[in-house]
Amino acid sequence: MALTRREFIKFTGLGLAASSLGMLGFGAAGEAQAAAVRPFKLTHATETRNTCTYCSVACGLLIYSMGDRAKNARSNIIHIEGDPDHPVNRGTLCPKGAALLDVVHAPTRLKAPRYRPPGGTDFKEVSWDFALDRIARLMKDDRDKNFIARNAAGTTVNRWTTVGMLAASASSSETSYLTWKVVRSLGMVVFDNQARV
Amino acid sequence: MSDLQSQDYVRRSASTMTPPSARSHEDEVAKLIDVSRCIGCKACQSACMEWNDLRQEVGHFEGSYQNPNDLSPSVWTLMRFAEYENEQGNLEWLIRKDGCMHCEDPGCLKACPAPGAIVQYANGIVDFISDKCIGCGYCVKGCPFDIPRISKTDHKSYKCTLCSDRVTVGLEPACVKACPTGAIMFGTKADMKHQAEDRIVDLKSRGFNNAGLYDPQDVGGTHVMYVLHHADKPSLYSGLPDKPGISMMVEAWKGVMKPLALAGIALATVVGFFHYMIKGPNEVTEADEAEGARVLDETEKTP
Amino acid sequence: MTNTWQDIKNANVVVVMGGNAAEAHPCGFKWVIEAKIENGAKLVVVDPRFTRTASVADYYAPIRPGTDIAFLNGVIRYLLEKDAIQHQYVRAYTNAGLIVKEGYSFQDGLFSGYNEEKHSYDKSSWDYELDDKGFAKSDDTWQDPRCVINLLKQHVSRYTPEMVSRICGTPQDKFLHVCELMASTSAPDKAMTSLFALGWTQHSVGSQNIRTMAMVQLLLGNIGVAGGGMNALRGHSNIQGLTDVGLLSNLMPGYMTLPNDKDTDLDTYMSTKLFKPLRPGQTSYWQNYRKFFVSFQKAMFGDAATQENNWAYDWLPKLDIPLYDIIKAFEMMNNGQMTGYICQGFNPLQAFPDRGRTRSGLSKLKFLVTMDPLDTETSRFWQDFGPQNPAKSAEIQTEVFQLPTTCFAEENGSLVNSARWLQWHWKAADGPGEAKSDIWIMTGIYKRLLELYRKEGGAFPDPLLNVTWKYTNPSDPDPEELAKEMNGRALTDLTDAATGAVTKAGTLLDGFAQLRDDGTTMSGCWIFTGCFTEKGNQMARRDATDPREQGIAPNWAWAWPANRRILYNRASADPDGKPWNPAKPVISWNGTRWVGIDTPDYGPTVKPSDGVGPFIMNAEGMGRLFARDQMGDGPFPEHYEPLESPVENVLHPKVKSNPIARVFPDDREKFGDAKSFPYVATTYRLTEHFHFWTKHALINAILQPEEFVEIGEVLAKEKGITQGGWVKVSSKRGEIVCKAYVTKRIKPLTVDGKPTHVIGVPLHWGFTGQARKGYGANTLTPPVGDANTQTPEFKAFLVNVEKTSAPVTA
Amino acid sequence: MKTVITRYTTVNRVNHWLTAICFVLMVLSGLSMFHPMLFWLSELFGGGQWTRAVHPWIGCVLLVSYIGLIVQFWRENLWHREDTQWVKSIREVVENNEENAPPVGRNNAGQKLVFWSMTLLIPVLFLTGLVIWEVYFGEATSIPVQRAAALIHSLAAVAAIIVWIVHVYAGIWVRDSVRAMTQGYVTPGWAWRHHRKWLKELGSDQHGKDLIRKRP
Repeated sequence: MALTRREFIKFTGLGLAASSLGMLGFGAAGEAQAAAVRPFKLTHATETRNTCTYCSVACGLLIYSMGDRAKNARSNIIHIEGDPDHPVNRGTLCPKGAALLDVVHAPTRLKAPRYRPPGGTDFKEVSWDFALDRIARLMKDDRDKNFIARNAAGTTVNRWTTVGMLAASASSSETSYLTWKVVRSLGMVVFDNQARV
Repeated sequence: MSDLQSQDYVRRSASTMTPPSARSHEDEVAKLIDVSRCIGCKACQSACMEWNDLRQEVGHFEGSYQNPNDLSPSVWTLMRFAEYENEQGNLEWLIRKDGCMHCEDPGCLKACPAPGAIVQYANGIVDFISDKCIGCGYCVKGCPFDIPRISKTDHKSYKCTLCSDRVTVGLEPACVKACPTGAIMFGTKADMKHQAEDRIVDLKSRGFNNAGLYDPQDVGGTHVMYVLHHADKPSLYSGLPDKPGISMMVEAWKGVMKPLALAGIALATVVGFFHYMIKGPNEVTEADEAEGARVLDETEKTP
Repeated sequence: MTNTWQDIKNANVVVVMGGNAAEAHPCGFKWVIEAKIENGAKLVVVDPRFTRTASVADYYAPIRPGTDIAFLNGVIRYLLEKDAIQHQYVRAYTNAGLIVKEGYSFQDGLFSGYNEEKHSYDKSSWDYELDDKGFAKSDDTWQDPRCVINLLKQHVSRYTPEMVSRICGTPQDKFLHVCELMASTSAPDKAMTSLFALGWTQHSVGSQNIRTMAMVQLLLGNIGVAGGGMNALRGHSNIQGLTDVGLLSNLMPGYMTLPNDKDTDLDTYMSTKLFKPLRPGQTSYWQNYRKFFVSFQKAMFGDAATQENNWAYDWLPKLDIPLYDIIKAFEMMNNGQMTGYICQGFNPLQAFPDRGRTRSGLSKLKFLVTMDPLDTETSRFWQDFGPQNPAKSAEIQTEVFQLPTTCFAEENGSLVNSARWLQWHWKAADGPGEAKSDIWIMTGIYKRLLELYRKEGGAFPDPLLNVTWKYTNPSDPDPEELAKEMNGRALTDLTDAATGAVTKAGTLLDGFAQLRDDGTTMSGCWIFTGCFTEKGNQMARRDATDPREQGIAPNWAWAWPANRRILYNRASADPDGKPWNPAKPVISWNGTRWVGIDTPDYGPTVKPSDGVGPFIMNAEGMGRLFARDQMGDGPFPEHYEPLESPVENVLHPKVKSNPIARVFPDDREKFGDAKSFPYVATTYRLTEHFHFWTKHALINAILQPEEFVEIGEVLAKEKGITQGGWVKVSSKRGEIVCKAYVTKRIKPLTVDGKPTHVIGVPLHWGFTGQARKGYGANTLTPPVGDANTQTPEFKAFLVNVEKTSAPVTA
Repeated sequence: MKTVITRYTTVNRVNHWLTAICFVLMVLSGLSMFHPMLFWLSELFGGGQWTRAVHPWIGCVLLVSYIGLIVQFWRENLWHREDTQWVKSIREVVENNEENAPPVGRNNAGQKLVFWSMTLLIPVLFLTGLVIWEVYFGEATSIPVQRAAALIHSLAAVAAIIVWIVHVYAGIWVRDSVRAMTQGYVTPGWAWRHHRKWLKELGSDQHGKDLIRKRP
């Protein structure tokens, strides 16, 4: 499926630009320029196809990372640009998409689970086990207490209204499907996503 | 190392010799900015910062969408916004991507005193070679478009490189690639001019009778051109110069001044030398000494 | 979106109203520019502000926030009066000629059936007159005064250009010019596309805003054709997917709805879903509901869902109220009716209306779990950040868990874009530190609860104990396996009744037509069936070939339903099957079957002469100019003022605002009046930012660093506000202090003879991230939602603005 | 023992040579940034960046130093009628027939012209130099002003260099002048030949007499 269809794409401006680039004579004759300019930084980068995480245009992305995915090295994303094969964005990106690198590497990316006890004034880092065990405990205790199995009319309603969930709007459909299964199998009905805001 | 194969340079700052120019068949490139389809989204700014690894300090809101509020050593391109009420009383929001115009006859290069710190490749790109830059700021004075900015930390001059690193490997500049509406195009200068013609026809059909191409001839044309709806009044677009050219001051300073000054200095030296050779030194004679001694004696005697 | 992004290039007129496509969707907007350049299209922008979309428009008309229905009803009146409608289309494909029941009426702002006490309608009169076979009666001559088109004419007759201008503040000449441009697309070979977004949805009349434009598009014959359609430009990368998979209070995957208390058993539930055709010979595709439902239950509960237990129908939760939406949830929190809340990739403290109410709600929880790649405001609601988040940590007893997740670049999976394309993406690197995927975290919670229930027992654990979890790695299911589960499989060998072809047990299904209601198939989301077949992952396809260069790349990724790129595409051809616009055909009848560049939204071999309508999901097979009972607030759209509005409703002063808008008693007192809050405010985003995420990205923080509001020059002068100076903007719910952008782009509008000022409030700043600290626009916004969907009214409310000095903390 | 006349005090001389050194450095660094042919001169200062960095600072020292010279010498360089006469007979001076020119006081008109030229040019160079001193004043003035400043700066510099060449040549041509500025004294004969009036005036006051001293 990695068929490059760039040559079939006609798009005003971009299409023309693409056709002209070949004529510019940088190929072999540009040694001086190649020597003078900043070295091209993607020469040894690994390219991964992805989709922009922001809006619903769903622009195709090329993510460039250092490292060849060998087992003993951790990949580091160094650059993200538009996927020129993508039929909608044709390689273009908006100011958010063009700056995706900075959200991937934001200093405010979270790196460990954190917990804030009742009345606490700061977070403290905790282990995943602590966090998930505690969350499960809190959920179960409340569910056992407030679960409504039957309504006043005696109909089985299997409803839990005291714990709610907001689902991510940028997570994959696969994640959402799994989330749906967990949430509904618990009987949760206070359930929403970001479609409205 | 760049000089070993300098046949791709057509101009090189502070170089008295004509660069090797046997390669005369290279196409010139150009970036065409169609202001009429620019939505001012700043994708170009964003892509430029990302590709070139530029991050300026987070600034403040200053009463406009224009952020950062000016070009800087780490802001190589900038959307400038102008709210303009036309003759019919309708609002037009004229948004222009500012940055290096890559002049055919670059004022910065003309003004630069450091050999090879500013070069122009055969394809027309004007590039700053940082390790040769001495930070004097002459390029700032030479530029008709107020583009280069000198860093306060490393004292080097910075501006758009037209992504010479990308162009070298056959890619379009980062801003061009990112531009969502195709308002920024890249190709040979000839192609870009054709493209502009089509756009101007379309704009005229939509009532912009003065639509036109901005490719100012006083700097020999530029490798970054604009399609303007009001080509008769470029200054509407946040002060795009109506008739840009290298300032007469700079022309005088970097043109006629240089040979004249050296000639003057040389002349003064030569005149001195020949004067000495012909007339010889102005020496004190024995008689002078005697007269001098006499005067001193008299002086000593005076009470 | 009914159409694709690229299809916009086929439009002759592009209307951006109720959105700001250039700023919110720049890369999609390129196709508008393409339409302008390659198709000579005219771009029309109707917006309270002169936006960046307006900066490239051919025509711009201002409008007061919250009056779009008045404007568009005025357009409908214009089209009907000038007879600028696509007659053949309207006659054949809409319910214009169907006859409405006696009993339906509209008077003084209220439709028949209004119950003043309950603020709701008895909608039984909003329906067709049925004949003895149960089919809707029709008058093809449109003579009957009770046929839909005549009722519509009567309904919109009040919306004269004078009235439109009086309500909307749009100058009459501008309004009429927009009407003219729209009317030009009533020609069969001309198309207009409508691009909209939250500018229409975030109103107390949000759904009706959209519906009004849909009616305009039906009248112009622009639905189903290339370059036409109703194109909702969705906000988030997978918000379409989350809606498709049903992550909403009342939804199940594939737009099936969760049962409510009245659906006491499966058959009762089904009886409300299996729509009987309302016209002879119609498809009414929802007749297949049971197949989708049973297949879903088999996916969800596997072998535990059996014929005997009604496919585990009782294991699904049932709703006692229509929606437990976000506004309701926070109402419950504030009333102490909630214990815990899990926010997965969501930042309600910044995103929900009335921030103070949100903060106090969260403070009353016993526990809050946030799952996010970023340090969100919500996860720190309990921490004092000065005026931007005044909180007394010691008094807040909420336990907070901040769980770090991976981001898009660090996981595989599919996202559904606005054009319903399911696109697969691949992981490029590991997440930072101990960050984990949402799948891993949700699984972790699930497994622990499962353990606890197994060990301790507890309240009705059956659904939890029986939910299917057959993944290769049960602790971290592979997205591909989940995708296959949504696609669906045959559970036994299936024989196709028509062709006799056998599908082996365990085989991935090719399409939802294969689903059955006898428990022999399973599918987690029927509309996705076909996305991951035995041929492989269709969502990962990368062939961008575009036959006819018409903006359809049928082999790029995969679109639901059935890889269909343009919904209702049968309507792109006339009743005989010939394309309305021969230059841009989508599908056409070749004598034996429907062929073209897209998958037909129609039976592939159904003859044109059979008279099956193109809108196969509707029971009458037609586009609805009269909505029957599908809308809560009326079968025809009516202009109601926003809940907070500076003027009376000049059409019916007694019914000012949407009569069935839900307002909680606590919130009623939080509405301000025009005396204290004289200016109309509207919120929006800027192109440099994405919600509250990109302020964490340095580049975006640089590009738009600090909170501000936009104020017109006239009002700024009146109030002594200087360019870039500090202002205080306040509503009944709170105040923000920020910079002012004094601009020519917002002009005072003359509404009912009085000048009305609009203030623009961008929404991107908060107190975490790289940008400067801000209050957030939601400090000001009211907690009222659209009467149908409860989407909060962020786009029209009242504020006051005053000049102030720089805050000490800034 | 020889009778000599002190022409320049130690302070005079130190100040002069400080100025001279600065001036030479300014000429070298300035020319390297002025004409590409001379860019190699920047190597004397450690390369282009260093040259660009030190040039203005040396200029500051030069200005201060030259102000010292102005304070010390302004009075004796005041223009008198006989200076005009002297200028008119410059031809005789150049022809080494100085005796045909009107007698000269402590400074001749040529020296005065050098002094006043530099008094004019050095502040002009300083002020225009500030305007184009990118590091500190790059944003202080508009670009057209900077362009004018750069042009004026270079014009003034060339003028100053030519004046300086004349000055240096005069020192070489007029024998023993250099000694006056290195060792500080002149012989009575030198004074008689070049500054006859000055010599005659020495006896008119005690200060003058103090200048006359014996030297081994």
